[in-house]
Amino acid sequence: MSKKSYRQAINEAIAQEMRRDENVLVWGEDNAGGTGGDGEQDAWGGVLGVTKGLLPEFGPNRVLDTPISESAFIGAAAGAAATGLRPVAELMFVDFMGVCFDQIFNQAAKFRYMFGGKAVTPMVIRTMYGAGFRAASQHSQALYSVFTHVPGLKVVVPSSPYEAKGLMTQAIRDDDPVIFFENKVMYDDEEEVPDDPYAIPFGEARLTREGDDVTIVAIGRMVGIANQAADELEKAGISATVVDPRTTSPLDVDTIIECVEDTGRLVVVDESHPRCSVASDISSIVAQHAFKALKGPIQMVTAPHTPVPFAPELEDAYVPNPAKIVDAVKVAMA
Amino acid sequence: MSKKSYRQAINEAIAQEMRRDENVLVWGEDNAGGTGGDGEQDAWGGVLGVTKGLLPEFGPNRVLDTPISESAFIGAAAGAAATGLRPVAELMFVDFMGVCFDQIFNQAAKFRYMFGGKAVTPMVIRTMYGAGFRAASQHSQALYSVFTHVPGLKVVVPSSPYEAKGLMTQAIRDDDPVIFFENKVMYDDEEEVPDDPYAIPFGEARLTREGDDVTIVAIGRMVGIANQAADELEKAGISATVVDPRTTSPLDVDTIIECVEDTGRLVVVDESHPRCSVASDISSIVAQHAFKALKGPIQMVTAPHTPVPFAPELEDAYVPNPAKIVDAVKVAMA
Amino acid sequence: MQLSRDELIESYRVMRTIRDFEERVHEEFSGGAIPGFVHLYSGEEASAAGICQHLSDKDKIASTHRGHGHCIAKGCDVRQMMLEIYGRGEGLCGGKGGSMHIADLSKGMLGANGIVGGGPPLICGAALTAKYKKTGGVAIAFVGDGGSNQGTTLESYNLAKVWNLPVIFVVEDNGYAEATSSSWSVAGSQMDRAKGFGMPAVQVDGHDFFAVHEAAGEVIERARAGGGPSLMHVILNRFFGHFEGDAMTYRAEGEIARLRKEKDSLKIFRTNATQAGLLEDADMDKVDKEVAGLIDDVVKESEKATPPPLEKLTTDVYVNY
Amino acid sequence: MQLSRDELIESYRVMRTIRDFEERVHEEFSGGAIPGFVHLYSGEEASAAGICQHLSDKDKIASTHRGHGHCIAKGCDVRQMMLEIYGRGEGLCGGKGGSMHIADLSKGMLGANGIVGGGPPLICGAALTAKYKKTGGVAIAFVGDGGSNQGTTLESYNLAKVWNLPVIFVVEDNGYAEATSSSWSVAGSQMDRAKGFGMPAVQVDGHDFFAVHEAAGEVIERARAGGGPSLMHVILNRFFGHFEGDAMTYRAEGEIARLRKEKDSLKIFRTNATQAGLLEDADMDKVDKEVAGLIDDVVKESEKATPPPLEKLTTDVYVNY
Ligand SMILES: Cc1ncc(C[n+]2csc(CCOP(=O)(O)OP(=O)(O)O)c2C)c(N)n1
Ligand SMILES: Cc1ncc(C[n+]2csc(CCOP(=O)(O)OP(=O)(O)O)c2C)c(N)n1
Ligand SMILES: [Mg+2]
Ligand SMILES: [Mg+2]
Repeated sequence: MSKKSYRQAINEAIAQEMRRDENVLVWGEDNAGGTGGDGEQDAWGGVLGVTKGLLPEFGPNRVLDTPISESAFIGAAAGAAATGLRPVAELMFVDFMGVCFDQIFNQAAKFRYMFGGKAVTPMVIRTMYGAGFRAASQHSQALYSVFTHVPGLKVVVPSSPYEAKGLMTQAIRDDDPVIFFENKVMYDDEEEVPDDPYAIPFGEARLTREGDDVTIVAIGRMVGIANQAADELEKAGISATVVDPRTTSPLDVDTIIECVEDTGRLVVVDESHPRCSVASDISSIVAQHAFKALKGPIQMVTAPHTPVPFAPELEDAYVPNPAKIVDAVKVAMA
Repeated sequence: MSKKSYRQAINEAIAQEMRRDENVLVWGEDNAGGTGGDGEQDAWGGVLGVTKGLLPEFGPNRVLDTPISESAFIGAAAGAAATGLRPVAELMFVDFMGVCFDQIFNQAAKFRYMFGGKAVTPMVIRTMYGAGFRAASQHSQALYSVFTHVPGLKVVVPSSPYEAKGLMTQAIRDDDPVIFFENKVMYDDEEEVPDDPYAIPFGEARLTREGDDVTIVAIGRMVGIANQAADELEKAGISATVVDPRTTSPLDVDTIIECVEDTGRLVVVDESHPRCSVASDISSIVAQHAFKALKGPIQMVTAPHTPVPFAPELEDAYVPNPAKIVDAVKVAMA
Repeated sequence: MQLSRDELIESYRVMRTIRDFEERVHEEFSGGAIPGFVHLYSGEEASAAGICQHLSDKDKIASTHRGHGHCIAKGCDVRQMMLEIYGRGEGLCGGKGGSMHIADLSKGMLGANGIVGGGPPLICGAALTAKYKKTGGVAIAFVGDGGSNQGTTLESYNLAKVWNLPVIFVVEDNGYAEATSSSWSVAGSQMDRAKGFGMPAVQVDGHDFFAVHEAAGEVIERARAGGGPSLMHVILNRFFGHFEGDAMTYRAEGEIARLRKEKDSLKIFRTNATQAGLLEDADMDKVDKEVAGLIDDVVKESEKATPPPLEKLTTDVYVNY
Repeated sequence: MQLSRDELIESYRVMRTIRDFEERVHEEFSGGAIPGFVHLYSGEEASAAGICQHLSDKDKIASTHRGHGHCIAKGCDVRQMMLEIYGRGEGLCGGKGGSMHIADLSKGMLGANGIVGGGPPLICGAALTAKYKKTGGVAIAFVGDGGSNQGTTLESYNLAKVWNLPVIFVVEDNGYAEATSSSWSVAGSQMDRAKGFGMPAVQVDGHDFFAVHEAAGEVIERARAGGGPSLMHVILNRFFGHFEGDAMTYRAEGEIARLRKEKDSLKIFRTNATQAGLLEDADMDKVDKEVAGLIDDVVKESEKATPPPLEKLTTDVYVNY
């Protein structure tokens, strides 16, 4: 056990699974970084350094750079997975999904069903999401809602270094296609993370705190923000349960419903665009299955229905923050 | 006024707008159909004949076939729209979005915002959606939920020939990118449709019937199915309001909320996959903004969280039908 | 690459099976027994047969919407294929895939594909598996002339070359993508495109099994030996419309009748094989009869077979969850 | 194509402005004044300047993530560009776009682009507008060597040729896509790829304004005359990292210093122009001074300028609704 960053935690999970299973391969743009050049070969380890160190340990047969051809190399992950490898491929920013989505949602996601249960497609797509990086409209989206919409995909949004390691381990061991969302603002966040491998099962939410008055369900980086809000609420005498679903697909509906049945109130915090989002999804499930327990209107704290702006002041106003959550809780309790 | 099919209604709207404005051009795979061959040049008019007849009237400068290169020609629509044309481009089946989504959601949808309000992108993407055609997993999806998630896109899902003509006319006149969803099972549906051009404004729902006990919001082809369900409910003494939002983005939230305030109950019918769907979206908006009016749990009638199966018996079980809606209404009223 | 007598008969059987399968599906579709979007491979048999003759189960192929021929040539069970096309529970994909999604991974058949250009990226992955695991296998992506314009296909050319994968890209150029002529829609040429990505390429008459077989042998050999990807430009014709229901008004009058007369790969095979003294008419007559019986049987069985049980609607989405 | 004295001075001014703009952005970024992902064009000036010298507002360009140079060469306001990069309300896009999304449609600049390969499809559309409206305009898509492997780019080659559009695809090959060498990632060659799609192509030294200018003149002329698309393969170098913050350990030691010495397009321009007797050093010294002043002014103004008001967060999503 030692302090590790979110970046290190992910790197360690991948390295450990590569040691454990020689069929785990890693590829993506500059996942080594330096191929074909005269300088360092492990120069980048991915654009923000998450895969750095894998090339020296595992060599170029297992850590591959790619041309900028997402359809080809993400599709190659699906084809490799269906034929016996367990690839971990990187779609650098999830914003780039638009050039390769077919290989994800029509191919990898549907093989098993279309082929009558006879295919297995154990692949992980690592991808970065989220605003707050001053990266503007095409490098800041959340988009896990879109992947959650698609049957056949598992969608993971880890909220801390500990979570990231355990969920990545599970993602690599899982026999279905997994989309693993890394929040780029969190790479330097640190916490205690066990050195040994461990897997966190999918579809099991965790409660970061338990309270009586309101249930706050938050996704990814928003879990930390929700906990900050809960601290403030506590000062005002309001006690909150905070639920981190960990995976939006499968979603741990039971835990969410139990919590709402205990508290009678629900606030969902999601940095996506609001329409057809995970926030709306969770809200609607509760409105359908825990209606009787509800004592007030469900509240959603999301980004507005706009692209992500560049100017830091606007971007800061774009993302949910503790104050907005506190306000929403107050409306839910009014 | 005369009986026209859904197909004819769309064709007529496009032809009339092409007469009205010489900057309206049409393109897509086989939108003429026959280019480069020795036979008929207007051979197909699109895979299901919607654009047939446009080539003879408007000529090859305004009705263009394309190679099978959706990124290039859908992107070309965005580039043409930003420079002064008003293209109506066809993405044959919405299932093919995965090979060209970037040009839609990162380019066309975001120009205006990213460029500080200085771009106008008046384009229409016509696309087919929906199950029931025995076309299996990759030719049967709904997917309008994914487009509804994206700020900057307007999303239209017409529920009848009359609606289709008026909404297509508006789509072509609109200055924003519009995704126009045509249900392929409805092309031969007929009703009275005015001969003269008329535009139906976006974001204004229509009520196909008004009742006291429950509000049923249904999307596209589901509006007809919901009306069938309402007929049956009437026999059981339950009177329903049926709301056709017409456009899922913008969504006429006010009308939906008013109806729920009147009836106290909501059932949403949407043939999408359930997660992060338009059904969940509408449900969540009501749970947030009309909570006090609700007398029972919100119900969603959607497809299951599976790809679309091929076998007709399975496909029929996949799509929402009147019986499922009736059941849902009974749960909502229990 | 000299084929044995048995191999020749087997190859002829593949072509005859494809032909009869497709002609019969055409009939049954017209009669309303078969639902859905069905794209037939009649006329193109020599391509699938000539190429797949070189392959075993360790070799992988990815097909297109027009997949029946590739499936048969790669060894998929014909009975289960027909059941699948009828949407039956006993079908190769349990009735859940249908014509456009027939697959049998155990045979190295990674699926027909409803997405034009869907296969080439997948096949790069299958080739990487073979290369990494040193199976000696190759991976082959079939695409149409129309599919050769899809970005996913073009990207795959580059990836296959850059990663030096044992891939063959087979462009089956039947002159049309739906109703659009490839003489118009394909700028440049398939051969020059291959060169653009540094790949060797070969052009071949796709009606001639022997020509296809020989050309395929060379590129497959190169791939197996670690020499990287190649492209085959196979020129051929389809005897039916783009899909069942297509009136084909975009084709010149009499084109199909002429093609059936002059460009029938089964007739051409028979002529060549007998003239070269490799087989006798009786060999092929025997196959014809056996195949006719087989197709009759599988259609009869498919007609009577039952659909998948309703609970299958929600199974097979995930391995677990 | 002989350029007048004024035109030459103007072209030099464009190059000098790009250089000073970028060197200053580099400094200010390092100092923490500029947020975000910033990709600098230093070293590549002759490409943007040599090509855009032929263009007027009716001609359209689509750029890349490395867009500042193209913007300046196409006539975007330098003051508003700097304000945009600082995220100010007075920026060219109201501070909502930032470095990767600078655009000015009124100047025919359709935007930098955060998506590699995002521009070529757009430019096909812009070219169709020009062709349909008979404006005489051309449309130019800049892509990098990395972007030349994106399917969207390759598809656009085909569409431009099939539709016979007045398009130029300019592949600015600076040897790297991020840290990956183009000698590895680009199979075949840019010239052969163009041929694969039936397009004429020309390769040119991108450090030499005069060479770029001449080559561009020819392909642009052809496009204006209805002769369809062409490709330019421009070979050049970037002086900074992929983006600000890149330590460039993937480059050989001393590479940048050598490039700055031997491959500086401004120095090369000066030498050529003076040796040919076209301009005198004093002409260029004057421009240098003016540009230095301009950049100083716009940085000072940008530092002091205010962010967009918060209500701008939700405006400009739609024209109406
Ligand atoms: C991405 C995508 N675009 C369009 C289609 C619709 N479509 C199906 S087959 C086809 C024509 C394919 O032509 P070609 O590749 O030449 O194959 P062929 O049908 O001639 O065998 C088209 C346009 C599709 N299925 N997928
Ligand atoms: C679709 C997509 N994939 C990946 C990226 C990340 N990315 C941004 S720039 C870049 C390298 C581009 O290289 P090149 O095209 O050669 O342009 P250069 O940076 O050398 O000017 C990459 C991989 C992206 N922005 N979009
Ligand atoms: Mg074809
Ligand atoms: Mg480059």
